[in-house]
Amino acid sequence: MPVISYREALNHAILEEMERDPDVFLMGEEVGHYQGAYKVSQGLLQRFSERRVVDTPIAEMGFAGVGVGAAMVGLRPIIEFMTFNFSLVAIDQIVNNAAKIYQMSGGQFHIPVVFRGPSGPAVQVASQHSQAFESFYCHVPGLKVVAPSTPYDAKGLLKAAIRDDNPVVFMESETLYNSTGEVPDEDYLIALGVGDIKRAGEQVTLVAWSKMIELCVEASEVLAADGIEAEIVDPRTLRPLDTEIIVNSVRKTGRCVIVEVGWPVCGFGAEIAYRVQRDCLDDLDAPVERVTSDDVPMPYAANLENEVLPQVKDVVAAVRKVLYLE
Amino acid sequence: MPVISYREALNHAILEEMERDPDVFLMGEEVGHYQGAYKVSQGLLQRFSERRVVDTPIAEMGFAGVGVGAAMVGLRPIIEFMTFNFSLVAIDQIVNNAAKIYQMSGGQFHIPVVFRGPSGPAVQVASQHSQAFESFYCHVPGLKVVAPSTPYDAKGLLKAAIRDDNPVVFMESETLYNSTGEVPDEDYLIALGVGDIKRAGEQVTLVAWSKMIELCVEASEVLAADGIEAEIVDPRTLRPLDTEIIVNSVRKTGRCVIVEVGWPVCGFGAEIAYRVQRDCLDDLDAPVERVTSDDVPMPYAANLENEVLPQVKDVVAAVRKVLYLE
Amino acid sequence: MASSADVRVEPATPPEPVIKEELLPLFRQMLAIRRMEEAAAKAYAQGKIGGFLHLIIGQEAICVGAIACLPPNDYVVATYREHGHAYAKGVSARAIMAELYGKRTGASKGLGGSMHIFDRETNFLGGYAIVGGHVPIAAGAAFASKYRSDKRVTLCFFGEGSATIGGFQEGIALAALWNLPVVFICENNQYSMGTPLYRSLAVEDVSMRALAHGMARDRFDGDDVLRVKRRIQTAVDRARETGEPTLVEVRTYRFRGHSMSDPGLYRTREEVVEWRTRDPVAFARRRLVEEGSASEEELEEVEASVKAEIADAVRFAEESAAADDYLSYVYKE
Amino acid sequence: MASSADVRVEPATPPEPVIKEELLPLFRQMLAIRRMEEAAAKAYAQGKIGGFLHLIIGQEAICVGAIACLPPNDYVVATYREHGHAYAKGVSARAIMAELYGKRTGASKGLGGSMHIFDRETNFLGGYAIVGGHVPIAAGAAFASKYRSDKRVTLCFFGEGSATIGGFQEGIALAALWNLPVVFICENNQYSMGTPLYRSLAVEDVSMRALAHGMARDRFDGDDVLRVKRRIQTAVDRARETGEPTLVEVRTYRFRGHSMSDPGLYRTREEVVEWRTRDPVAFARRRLVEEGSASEEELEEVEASVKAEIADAVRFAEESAAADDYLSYVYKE
Ligand SMILES: Cc1ncc(C[n+]2csc(CCOP(=O)(O)OP(=O)(O)O)c2C)c(N)n1
Ligand SMILES: Cc1ncc(C[n+]2csc(CCOP(=O)(O)OP(=O)(O)O)c2C)c(N)n1
Ligand SMILES: [Mg+2]
Ligand SMILES: [Mg+2]
Repeated sequence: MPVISYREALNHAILEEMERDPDVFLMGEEVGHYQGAYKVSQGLLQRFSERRVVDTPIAEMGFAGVGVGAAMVGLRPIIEFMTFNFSLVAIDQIVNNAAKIYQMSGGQFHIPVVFRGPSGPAVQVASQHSQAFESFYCHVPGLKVVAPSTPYDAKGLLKAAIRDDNPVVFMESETLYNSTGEVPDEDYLIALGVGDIKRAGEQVTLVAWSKMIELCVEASEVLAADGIEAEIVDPRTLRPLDTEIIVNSVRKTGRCVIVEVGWPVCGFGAEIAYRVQRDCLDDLDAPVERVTSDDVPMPYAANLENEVLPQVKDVVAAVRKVLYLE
Repeated sequence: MPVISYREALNHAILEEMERDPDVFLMGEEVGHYQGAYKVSQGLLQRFSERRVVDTPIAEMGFAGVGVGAAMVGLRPIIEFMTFNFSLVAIDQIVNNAAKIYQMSGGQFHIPVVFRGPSGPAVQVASQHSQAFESFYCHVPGLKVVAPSTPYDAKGLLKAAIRDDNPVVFMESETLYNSTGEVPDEDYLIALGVGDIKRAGEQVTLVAWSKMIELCVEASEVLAADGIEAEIVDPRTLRPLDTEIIVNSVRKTGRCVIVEVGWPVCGFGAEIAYRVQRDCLDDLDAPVERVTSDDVPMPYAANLENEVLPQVKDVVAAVRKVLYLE
Repeated sequence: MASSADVRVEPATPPEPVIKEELLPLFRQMLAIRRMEEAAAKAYAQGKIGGFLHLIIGQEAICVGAIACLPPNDYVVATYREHGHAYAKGVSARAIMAELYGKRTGASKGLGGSMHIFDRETNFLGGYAIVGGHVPIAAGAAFASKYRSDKRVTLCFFGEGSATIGGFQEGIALAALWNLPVVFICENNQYSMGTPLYRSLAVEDVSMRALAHGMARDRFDGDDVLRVKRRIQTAVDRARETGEPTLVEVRTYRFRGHSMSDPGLYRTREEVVEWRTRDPVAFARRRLVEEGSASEEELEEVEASVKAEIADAVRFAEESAAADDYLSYVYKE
Repeated sequence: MASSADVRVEPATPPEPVIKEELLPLFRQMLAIRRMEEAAAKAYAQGKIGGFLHLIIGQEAICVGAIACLPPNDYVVATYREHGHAYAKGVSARAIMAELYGKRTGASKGLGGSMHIFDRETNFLGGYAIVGGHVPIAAGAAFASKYRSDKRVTLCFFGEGSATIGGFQEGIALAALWNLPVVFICENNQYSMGTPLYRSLAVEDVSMRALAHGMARDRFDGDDVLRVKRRIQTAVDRARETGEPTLVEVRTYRFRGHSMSDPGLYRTREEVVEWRTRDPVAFARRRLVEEGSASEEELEEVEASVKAEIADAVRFAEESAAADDYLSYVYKE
């Protein structure tokens, strides 16, 4: 199977869906002539022209709303946020319009729009550019939220998101764009709401998504060296959440550590922890642990950023804790 | 002690703090000449003039940012959102500026601003006006979040919030404005971050805040009739959260039901549930239960709104469940 | 601060000559909207309608005159004060009234209520309750028309109090930059809730918002439904033929409070009385008689048919079954 | 679309007569900023500075000329492209460079980095990285000045690509409505990242954004630091004396990419070369010699002292201890 980057996988997903369906278009800052701030839309302008690859001024609220309006009358917009940090100036359009129109119109108008872009901290881009808002969007009924960790998942999930008739918040990771993996050439979809076991193991369940899967894989190797086999569960879609795949794993291992790159309080991991204790209380041999970034705005200095972000050693420590190894 | 309404308690808190400190001012839509959309600022314009009670155009992002800028140079703004539904168009100012400036300036500029207004569903105001965003604001380091349930708490906490040197998101409840309670005339503060036991009980811990305390009190009476004594814990401040008062209660009762008016997924109750299982796993005789609104945008019709919102019977049922009574 | 030049409507144009065949149906629509909202106010007082109820009484000439310019497949996007716009676009009084009553037979199946009437059938893209938030949506519908070259036009209504917020400003900026076929219609009714123009606008001429974007603009009084129709028609034609948007400001007045819960203490009785002399419905009726040679009988017939239509709508709403399904429309399968 | 009238800078004013005592210190500041950013670029290439680094090289005359109009207690609010503004306001090259290096001795203790330099000492209210988000903050500082009648003025800098977003539009609207003593200075450097004016602005005259608000406006070229100073002084005086805000657009060009990671492929070499002939630093130097009767020796002395200052700043940054405390500044006790 061809090996391509996460960035290319996203690019191919958009390209294929735009070729498949003339109602699909891409809109955002620098997506066209600049080929994408992070080059995800490389070549698309040349392939589809300015009509379908639309460069916008800096007006997220405006063009996010344009996406909602266009979707209302039958188009299938892909709205790119240069990063999800900038989605906060547009969040009203996503929460109050995209997520609610289907319900408040009594089912007359559905909104097949995808809001996508990189989410989470990159490297030393400081407090206003280093945020992960999964839990904001997961809180809102009417939205679906996806956060792929591999090129294979990224392509199959983005294609499914574009074909979905509901608004989908598709959160990528800038720090994964260059990561590579096997991706088949042929057309395939990954159903939203279906998780995936990234590594099988018996002693502890690690739940993570997006960039944090890498961290868990590294940690699992360190743990394996000590004879501890961790199972890594990647929900891939955060809303709707594949609770079953998590619960089944925890029923087996009796221990659960949730790893997320964002802030601890009201992070999506809290929701997962709630569900795990709800459905597996009797199976739990230890409290559900969480590994998150520190509860602070992200500092700029590299050394401090490392202290704030979840590290392999933090995951290892959390696992040893739920195993009562210290 | 004089009995006044929740609305009057808030009004007195603002009045007293504005009299105490000339740097405190109130700004928002209809706060002045109209005397407040919900009359919380009744009489303040007459008392303090247009200089300190400032009516704004409809521009939440703009005037929320004006509050941050004024706070940066030493004033103590109270920014009123007519309702917190409208805070979504201003949330970038709260999350990216108010919450981060103290940190990103290396501690040079602190932001003593209060963002206040009613939160949560009122009656039949439909999907765009019936939302509770506690978990959005609780997610963000740098912010404090308060949600009082009684006139006494409302006054003491708002005065403390106004004197706090950090940005405070102060969430009131439109459906509590007319509720009454004893409030001393003299100046008093309630420290942010300190919870309160609203009812003592031995068999189950109910955690709730704001409007949901009323619901829990009603439910506790129904339960008492069956000989079930519930303890009602009101954190009052959601961030920083008084985890200890909750944990101590659950250690005693072994059972916990969290009641919130908002959506279930990633609601603040999930964070509480995570902490309870983390700190009391061995004390829990049943999984932590949550009572929330249904996971849908709020419908307009009265009968459907009632189905969606948490009801006394739902709380009673959840308690009976954690007591394995059916 | 606003210079005195800004606060006047320039130039005070004379009413359009009356063509009876044209004015009579517009009069009927305005009257139906008036009666429908009066009935809604009554039902609200009786507790049969809940939540917020924003009446457009006094402003009927704008939605009626403007939407009369549109063929059925053009789009309309409005605010929470949209009963009249929905009716003018073709939504039945029955569907509107049943929605206010929260009934299954309502336009939005009782899920939206007064502020969120939607109707796919008539391309009424809905009423929205976050100020400014619907303006980009209107630009989006117009974007789709340009994308498909389907020659449709979108009308977007909003109040003068909504002309400052980001959603509005970004929405019109994108429409101007991309040449989207949309007409932005500001119903300047002098107040944003309790806030008069001079406390919300540095320049009390909302149409000047167009200058920064090189957008066409127009500005006139909203008391004459025929004038509204003529002037909006020009903007609609511009949008359809050249794809260019227009920002139109129409000066008007709401006779009632902002919503049913607003006593409207911020206005003097004199002011209200003065504006009532410019009631667009009474004005149209008077002119039908004086200039349109319409007979009293004819007009009474119209009034009777309107009365019957609204009575039927109320009966329909009263008798319809309560809304029941709120779970099927969160996600589309 | 923009009419050709819009895309020209009217009228092309001649450079201001040179007063050596006035120009020399401005030249020195511009040169120091130029050298400081060149040093930063070098350190970035060596991996000693991380994250985003946005250089203002080519635009120095604007921050220097504008901020030269202010007494120390006036406020300045800027974007992520703010090294020059911070320096012009009085922040030392040492504190700026150490911040870029993420050191404890940096202006923001290494917590903010290139995009978030703050300095209470000099009333530099910071660099902000959410486009438009800082404009209401500037209005807020000006609101505080009006509230206290302290006669301070706030300068708010932003790029032409930031003139559409809601934060900007609401910020200037409130400043105009409330008469806040603030000067909004648009550094129109022709590009918003890779986007040229014609793809982001329907009318390529950002100063026209003022018309809707009855706000004073000005517009001119940014190559002559003395012109910038004179023209901004007028706006600053207006703000201080009448409390009225002004929207000023200054036409300029950034010689480097948007940030260090941008190769700038969207511009032709010819275009860049043409603009380099209008380099404000070289221009000032030339005129000091030709019209200011400054001697080569004098200027070389200035250049030497600048070189020493920046070398010292780099050494200071290199030798300073790494940032350490990130927990003490989340909440103020
Ligand atoms: C973002 C936002 N802020 C505040 C409100 C509350 N609100 C609803 S209508 C209204 C006044 C709008 O006035 P205007 O735009 O003139 O329209 P009108 O009601 O006069 O038709 C306000 C403040 C809202 N719905 N949305
Ligand atoms: C709300 C928001 N959207 C997008 C960005 C990403 N971004 C940073 S700078 C920039 C271009 C700004 O251009 P301009 O305003 O002209 O300023 P310049 O960089 O040219 O000085 C963009 C798109 C951002 N920081 N904030
Ligand atoms: Mg109005
Ligand atoms: Mg620029």
